Amino acid sequence: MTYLTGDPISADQLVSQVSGPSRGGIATFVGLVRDHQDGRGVIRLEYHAYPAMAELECGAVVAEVVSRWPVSIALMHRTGSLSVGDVAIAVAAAGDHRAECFDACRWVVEQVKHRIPIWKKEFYADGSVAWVDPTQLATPLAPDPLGSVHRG
Amino acid sequence: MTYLTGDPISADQLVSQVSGPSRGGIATFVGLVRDHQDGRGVIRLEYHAYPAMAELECGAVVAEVVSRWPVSIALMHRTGSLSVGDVAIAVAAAGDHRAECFDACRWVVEQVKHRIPIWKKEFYADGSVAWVDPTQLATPLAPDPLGSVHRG
Amino acid sequence: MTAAAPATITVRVLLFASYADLTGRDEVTATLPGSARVTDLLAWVRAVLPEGGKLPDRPLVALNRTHVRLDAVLADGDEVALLPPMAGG
Amino acid sequence: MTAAAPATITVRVLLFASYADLTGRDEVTATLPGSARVTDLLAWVRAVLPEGGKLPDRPLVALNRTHVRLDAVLADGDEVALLPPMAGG
Repeated sequence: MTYLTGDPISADQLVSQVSGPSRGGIATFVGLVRDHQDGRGVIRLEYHAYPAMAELECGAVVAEVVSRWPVSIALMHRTGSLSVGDVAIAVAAAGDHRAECFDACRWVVEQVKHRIPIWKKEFYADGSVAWVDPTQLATPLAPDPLGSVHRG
Repeated sequence: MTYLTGDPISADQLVSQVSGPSRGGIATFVGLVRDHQDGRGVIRLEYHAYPAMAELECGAVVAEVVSRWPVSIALMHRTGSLSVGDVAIAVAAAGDHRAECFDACRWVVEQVKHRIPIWKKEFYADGSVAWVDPTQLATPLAPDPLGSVHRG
Repeated sequence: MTAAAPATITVRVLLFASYADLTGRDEVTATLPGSARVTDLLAWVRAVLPEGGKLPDRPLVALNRTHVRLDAVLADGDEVALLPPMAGG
Repeated sequence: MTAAAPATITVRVLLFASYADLTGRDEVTATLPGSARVTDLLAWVRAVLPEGGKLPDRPLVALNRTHVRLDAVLADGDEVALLPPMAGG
């Protein structure tokens, strides 16, 4: 299974992956690139990943969620350069009942945010750039000091 | 605004209704016709509504949810005859943060289930038919006593 | 604001889903005393409609598309809906 | 199961995101004493890489794609990744 992609993510495709005649509901979450963050204009993002480990950890998250809830799960995370409005992450959870769909979908989104080795670089309208650090406020760097490097 | 439809529901269309460059996430729920209920095979469903009141109540639910959470909401409920796999209800909630998207989406789904004057008639594989009564176990009727009547 | 109640009122009664199946009717017109309440209408429905006596004693009722208590007073031209337990979604 | 530690080991060090920007490197090879632990590798990185001293004292570390404690013992051929705070989704 591949959970990371450099191509645009279709939420529909994830939904169709988990659909089936025995499923009563599908909860979906799509995370989008916003045009603002902490009051600053955002032009675009880059998601960098440690791909080999990120795939393993996504697989572990999916294995854990299906052991905790009776659901089918589809998960995709985008990497590379994204524009405002692009889908960064999509999760679909299909189950018999809505409660387990919502709970499982939300749990996967939370896990991905904190556990998968993926990093987000924000490019602001004022020309500055910062790596997002959820453990503290975003640290602004000088305007794009390294250009548009792609690593990992 | 129209919240009821006799035509197939596209979850994508609801998502596009609530999308926008300032939105960081969209939580969606799609309720589907399952092929089983309480251990019995289900062939199809009919949703009957009190349309004028159902539209008013859906509008009230949407007005209330946007007053409680900073979200945009799209809601559609199908009426008429549905087959297994068809979308019965779709809700999309777009917001800045995932928590409010999930909470608002789930709240709308719960409200619709308990508050909107819509009723569900299940047609079982064994030829029997029952109106779903969430306040008790489904009451089986004689095999399709009234044929495929459509009211209201 | 209230004038004297008329001698009789006519209300439109809507029945849905299992209530419609039970009575074989999805709509009926009732003529009632001028000061009738929802409870009076329910008694009429139970007495007049086939199998009406099998309707619940205290169903959900909407008056002109709004949920009301069973002691709500009716007026001429009202639309009264008898609502089985809802099952949307 | 354990043979005597070799005199030296070579490990592949991966740096990501802000750590890569800081040091200007996303990959480097380190040669360390045979019984080296992650903490020894971190000391090496801080001493050798440009701006390495600005890395956190106790970063998240993955050894062969699995999270480990900083006292984990390294082996020849290991892949050690220094992980900034994650920010997926």
